[in-house]
Amino acid sequence: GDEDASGESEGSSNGSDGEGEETAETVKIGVLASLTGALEAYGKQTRKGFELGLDYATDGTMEVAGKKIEVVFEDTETDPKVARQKAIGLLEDENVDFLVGSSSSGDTLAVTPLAEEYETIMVVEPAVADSITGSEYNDYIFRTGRNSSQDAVAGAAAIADEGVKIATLAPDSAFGQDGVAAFKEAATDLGAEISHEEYADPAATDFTANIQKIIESEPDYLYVIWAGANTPWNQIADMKVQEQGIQISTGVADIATLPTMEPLVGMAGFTVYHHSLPDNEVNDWLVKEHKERFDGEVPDLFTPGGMSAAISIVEALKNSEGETSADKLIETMEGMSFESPKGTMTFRPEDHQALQSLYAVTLEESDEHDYPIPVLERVLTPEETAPPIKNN
Amino acid sequence: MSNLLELQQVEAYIQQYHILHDISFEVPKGEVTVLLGRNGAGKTTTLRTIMGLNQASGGSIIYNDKEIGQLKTHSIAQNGIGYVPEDQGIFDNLTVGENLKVAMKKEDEETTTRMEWVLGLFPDLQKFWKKPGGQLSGGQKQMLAIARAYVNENELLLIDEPSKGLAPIIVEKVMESIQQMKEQTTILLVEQNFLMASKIGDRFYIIDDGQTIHNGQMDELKNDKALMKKYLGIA
Amino acid sequence: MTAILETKDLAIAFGGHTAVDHISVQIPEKKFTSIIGPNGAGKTTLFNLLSGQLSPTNGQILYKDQDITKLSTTKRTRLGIGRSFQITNVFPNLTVLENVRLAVQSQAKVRYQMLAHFKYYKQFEAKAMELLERVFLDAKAELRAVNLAHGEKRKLEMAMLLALDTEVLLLDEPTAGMSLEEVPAIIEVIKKIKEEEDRTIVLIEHKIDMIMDLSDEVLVLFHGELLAKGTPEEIIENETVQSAYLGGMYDEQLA
Amino acid sequence: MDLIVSLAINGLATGMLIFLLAAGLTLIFGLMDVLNFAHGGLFVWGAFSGVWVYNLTGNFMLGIAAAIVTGLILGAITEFLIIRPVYGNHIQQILITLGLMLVLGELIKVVFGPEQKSAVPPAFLDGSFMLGDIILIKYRLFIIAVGIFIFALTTFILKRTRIGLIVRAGVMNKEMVQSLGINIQFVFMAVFMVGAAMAALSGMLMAPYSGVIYAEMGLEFAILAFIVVVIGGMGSFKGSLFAAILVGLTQAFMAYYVPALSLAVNMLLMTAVLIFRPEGLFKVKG
Amino acid sequence: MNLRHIERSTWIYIAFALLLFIVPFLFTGRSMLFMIMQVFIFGIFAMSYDLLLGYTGIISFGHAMFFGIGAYSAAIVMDLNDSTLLSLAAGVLVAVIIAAIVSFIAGILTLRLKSHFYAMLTLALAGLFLVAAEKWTSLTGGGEGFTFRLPEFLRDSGTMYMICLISLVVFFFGLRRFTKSPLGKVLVAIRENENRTESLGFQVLHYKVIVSVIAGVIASFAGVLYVLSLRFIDTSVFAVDVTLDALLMTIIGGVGTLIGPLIGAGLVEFAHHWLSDLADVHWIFERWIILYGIVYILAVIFFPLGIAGTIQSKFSNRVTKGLFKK
Ligand SMILES: Nc1ncnc2c1ncn2[C@@H]1O[C@H](COP(=O)(O)OP(=O)(O)OP(=O)(O)O)[C@@H](O)[C@H]1O
Ligand SMILES: Nc1ncnc2c1ncn2[C@@H]1O[C@H](COP(=O)(O)OP(=O)(O)OP(=O)(O)O)[C@@H](O)[C@H]1O
Ligand SMILES: [Mg+2]
Ligand SMILES: [Mg+2]
Repeated sequence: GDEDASGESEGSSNGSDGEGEETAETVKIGVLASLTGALEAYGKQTRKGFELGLDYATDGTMEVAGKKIEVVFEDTETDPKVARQKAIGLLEDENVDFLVGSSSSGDTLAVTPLAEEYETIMVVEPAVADSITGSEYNDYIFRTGRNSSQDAVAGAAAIADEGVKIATLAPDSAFGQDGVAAFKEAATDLGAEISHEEYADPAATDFTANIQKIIESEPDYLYVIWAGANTPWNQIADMKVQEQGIQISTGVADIATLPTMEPLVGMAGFTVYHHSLPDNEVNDWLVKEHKERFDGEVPDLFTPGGMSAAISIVEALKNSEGETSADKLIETMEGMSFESPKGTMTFRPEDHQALQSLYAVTLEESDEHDYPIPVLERVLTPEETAPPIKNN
Repeated sequence: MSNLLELQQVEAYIQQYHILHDISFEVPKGEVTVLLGRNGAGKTTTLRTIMGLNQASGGSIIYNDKEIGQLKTHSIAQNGIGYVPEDQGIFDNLTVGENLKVAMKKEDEETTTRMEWVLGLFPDLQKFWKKPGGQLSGGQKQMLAIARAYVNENELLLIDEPSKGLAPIIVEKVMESIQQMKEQTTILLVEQNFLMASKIGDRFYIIDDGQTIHNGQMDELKNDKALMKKYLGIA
Repeated sequence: MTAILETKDLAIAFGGHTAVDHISVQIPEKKFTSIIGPNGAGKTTLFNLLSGQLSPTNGQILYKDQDITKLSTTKRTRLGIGRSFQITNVFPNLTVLENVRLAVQSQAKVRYQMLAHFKYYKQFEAKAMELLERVFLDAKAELRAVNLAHGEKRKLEMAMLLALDTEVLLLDEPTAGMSLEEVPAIIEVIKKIKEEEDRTIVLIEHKIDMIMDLSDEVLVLFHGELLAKGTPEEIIENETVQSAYLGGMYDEQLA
Repeated sequence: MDLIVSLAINGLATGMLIFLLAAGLTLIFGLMDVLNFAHGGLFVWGAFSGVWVYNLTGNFMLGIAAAIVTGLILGAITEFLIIRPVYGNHIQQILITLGLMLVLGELIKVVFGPEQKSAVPPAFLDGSFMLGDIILIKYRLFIIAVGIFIFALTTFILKRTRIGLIVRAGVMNKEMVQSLGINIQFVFMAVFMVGAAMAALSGMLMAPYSGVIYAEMGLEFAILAFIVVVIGGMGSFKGSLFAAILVGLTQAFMAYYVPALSLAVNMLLMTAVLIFRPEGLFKVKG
Repeated sequence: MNLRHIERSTWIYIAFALLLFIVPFLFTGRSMLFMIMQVFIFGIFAMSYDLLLGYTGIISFGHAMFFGIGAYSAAIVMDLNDSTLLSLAAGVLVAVIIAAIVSFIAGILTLRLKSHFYAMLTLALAGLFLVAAEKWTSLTGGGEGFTFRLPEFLRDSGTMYMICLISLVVFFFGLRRFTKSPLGKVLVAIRENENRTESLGFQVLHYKVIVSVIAGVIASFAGVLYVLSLRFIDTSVFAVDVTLDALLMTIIGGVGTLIGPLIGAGLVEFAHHWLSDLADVHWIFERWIILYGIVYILAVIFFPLGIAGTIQSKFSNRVTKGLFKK
């Protein structure tokens, strides 16, 4: 709590446009991420990326348009209740000018209404649910992370073609179903045919029955959308899916999951990021700095996302000349383009979703590691992966 | 010295309650010593304290010339003391046979013979060998509790109200069995059935309010109406 | 003489073992009936059937000519059949007073009242205290029941049964483990209930002197069957009873 | 026909895996009447320590040994510090073991790092072969074999030795067992250690099966094991085995024939059992 | 009613409640307010749980089911209709009715059986509700959940705070009266010895079903408050963790007391908050969950009866001790 105790408990809906004097020189950013719990690894990537991003965008000065930047990280514990509580704390007690976050869609959705209520810009990263910039959209939300539909479009672009038969396997959840729906749309647009949709219990340990059905539908490709603890890869290999002429395709996730994908070597898919893929200065800087600071480690799946979020904020402030009022910022950010480790990103004016490059890859054995790595086939341009607009 | 067990000014608490104040008595080898007293006098607590199920807070418990007050229950039992608790302590979900098997320390010939003897004593147990202990009738449970203490060769047996709930004819059998065993096994008995107590007891101690207040030979007590009236309330 | 409780061909088998074997008896109203028999004869099981803890495999139970075979324990208690348990069965973590008070409450038919505060029911407490005095347990009223000595628990059982104020009292070895001094006092209590309040009492006991002293009629169970029935004197002369149940000790006991 | 056989074999393997998980719980819950919510924690520790050794040495058997040793050690510590004060009190058991579960789950991240770890079957168990038209996955056959072995072993120990009796008696009446000259504390500790070792072993075997292990998997699988123990009738090994296989098979067949319901399989199965056979499939006698 | 007849503890509780009414004017932070609100909500939820566990001796592993029913009912009704007071009232009504029906059915199905069946059946049913929420995406938004709008006057967190506090006070005193009623005494008897209660002439099943329904409805109401305070819902309201939270709060505070669950709720929420804040103090506290787990372990060792229970037993021992010595 600060000194300006003016009974905000009643007047909270007026928002925080009457900030105290000290914010005249500082811009405060509150970052929400899962720093403990199941998504801990993701949350930490976001944090590293965000810190690096600020450094990069301010040339290490941590200042923009004459204002000092201050960052507060909060752990959402992947619990919507905690996320909301922490967000209120950031907005009320810390008087932040920007919110960033968070690692899970649920946490993020619990917070986005607050952004509207407090008239504070929130940069969503890396939560993927379409609804964040879709049905639950509000004007204060900008997303640097890609959404599920973008994944789907990229996934389709990597394999779909005239006359190709594709079966899908996805977890039996909103994430899986929406993902498949989006993929189906994109793939059929490219002339492919979806021969079978299979949904599996994400907590299951045995996928035999599901794989069996897929084999029976005799597709050319099996496209897998998977985000869950138990991976189906071993079983796909054991069931000799590839031997029966069915090619596997999927999104490649973070480095920790690569060893589990050993059985899929040779498959064609896409990825959001792998440090070896983008070819631009920002990424070079990121990889180099990251290695230096973190013991030779390379940036992972969500590190560039954190960085992009930071860069977009600094960029917006530059353009607004330090002005932090939401109206001004929204005006500035809609349609704004900025350079990220993944190339140029652009906040689409309609739904504030950042259009961005994704990468069509093949999974190949590598000499440096004892696990396979994605190798670039081609860059899927922001235009190509632009998802449908869904916020009306 | 021929005292197998000796308690000297034993005190005990249960939680914060001072239950035993001053318990002192001797159990001579080869005899049956009986503890008498009103409900709540502290008889059961005394036996539990000897077994180490309750810690004595003062005084000493000497068994075979060794202090056993500080030992854990299982080592006390391993020293050759058997116990028939007041509430029988039947393992409800184990069968009669299993109840007995748990108790058997060894499986040699001697134990087998003892077992046969015990089953001869209580044919009901043989009959319900496979029945869970919890389903026995009250008296059958009592038999099982006694039988369980009998299957091992013990030097000292602590028996808490064995006759409770038993048909007269069975009480008689129990008495006989105690007499038969007297040779190898010394017995400390708590008994409310005065007829039984007076028939098999050699010595008696009267406990009241956690103290041993009187003792003597059983024969004296049997013939001393005044004494009986005074301590036991029977004419 | 009218029968208040009656069994018709009542039987129950556990697995292969018939614990109560087609028994038909009549328990006369306002009389004192005792049941004796060797251990495992089926006495407690018969009580369990009468009070509804078990349901029979065969036969009927009539209470005041009404068939109660299918009624639950609760219903039977409410009709007027109360019992005490051979193995003590109290509320271990409640105080002695609370134990009895619950029984008083049930008898007073204050069962589903959930809005009034209990303190408006002071009379329950008073009644409970009075009953505890009757069984000489008033000094331990505030002790948790689990901490009672064995004999004291038996007294508590007695008080709870009295609190139910039922017409029929089924007593299962009420004095087992009670000290010599207190047995006569409890017997007095039982006698008083029967005489002053005109109750029907059924008693299971192994203490022959007590049976002789109290009973109007004695039933002998043997291997689940009704072996004999008669006045105490008749029963004690019965040779089968002597050899199968009493053994040699009874005459001394009576002496 | 081939399809049915193939589904059955895979369902069986899943079932065996679940049984291995539940076996330790049955032992601890069924015999000692301890509600051990930290079972999942022991499971995860087994998985991580086993996989760590396995990856380090490349020897799968060494990994298994490491998991078992970890289980024994953790079991001893847990029994001594956590369980001993709360025997006989379910409520306290829940609280204290849940506390331990949090500690164990989080300590994993301190020791092994927060990222998920991957594990592959050892070369000699990797891959699958065809028998006619049926695909047999080697690692699954291995799991089935281990499951049968553990079942036989525990059944033998409990049925043929006095240990089982002593433990069951000790749970019912600890004082009495001590009065019979048995050091029940020691016995309890030993049983708990074995139960923990079983949990750890199943964690280790689980790793190559699902391909990844992660710190949070404990609670999830512990609940599954718990369900199996209940469906099977508490404390019955035969029951647990049967229930586990039932769950495995139902999952496999439902996933194929009624995929819409496959998320709800376990819960439906449990509801059905509770309503129609409330004592569990195999009621422990008594 | 004569004021002198009111117990002293009642005055203490009333004083404390009044204090809580003033708190929002002392604290400026809305996040603190939000947290206290969560303590109230989970306090109500844990009290309803304790009604089962502490008073009647019924363990439930699926209490989250009722919480979730309340939360989803309110959220869905509010989402489908305009955000008015009327639709809120309708939401509460739906929440209460569904919870009552479900708890009644679960009750009659399993409560006639002994001990743990209720626990397992509620676990199973809660699991089924979770799956339903996951799969019925058109209504529930699936696993990702949805946000909704509140009636204007509720958007102010001060109002929301007052509503939670008033609910807490009402439920606390209501349940206190309930547990101290003749019926409440029978519940304790059932916990202690079920079959003896039966042979005293009480129909145990009736009591258990009554208490199951009351607990279910109150838990559902807590769920409504929860979702109103969050303005967002996802399937996590049905998760086992929610039940475990209630369980932990109840046990830590002290089973069989009403103040216990409240203390427990406060302790769990604040311990959680402070310990997780430690992470910012020093990296060594990054693994604060370990400390959090240790709190549970220590709680059992030092407060075996829970905090309220241990204090109470210290107090009552003094009394009986005095009596015992006459
Ligand atoms: N946990 C306890 N708390 C308080 N008092 C207790 C506790 N346990 C036992 N007592 C009291 O200790 C006294 C002695 O009990 P004990 O069981 O030794 O009596 P006893 O002589 O065996 O009586 P009985 O003949 O009825 O079996 C009794 O007054 C009993 O109420
Ligand atoms: N629930 C039960 N399940 C199986 N068998 C039982 C059950 N209850 C009693 N029995 C058996 O029925 C027979 C009669 O038991 P009951 O308890 O009626 O005997 P009792 O006449 O009361 O004996 P006691 O004088 O020893 O109390 C016994 O052999 C007993 O083992
Ligand atoms: Mg005694
Ligand atoms: Mg009997």
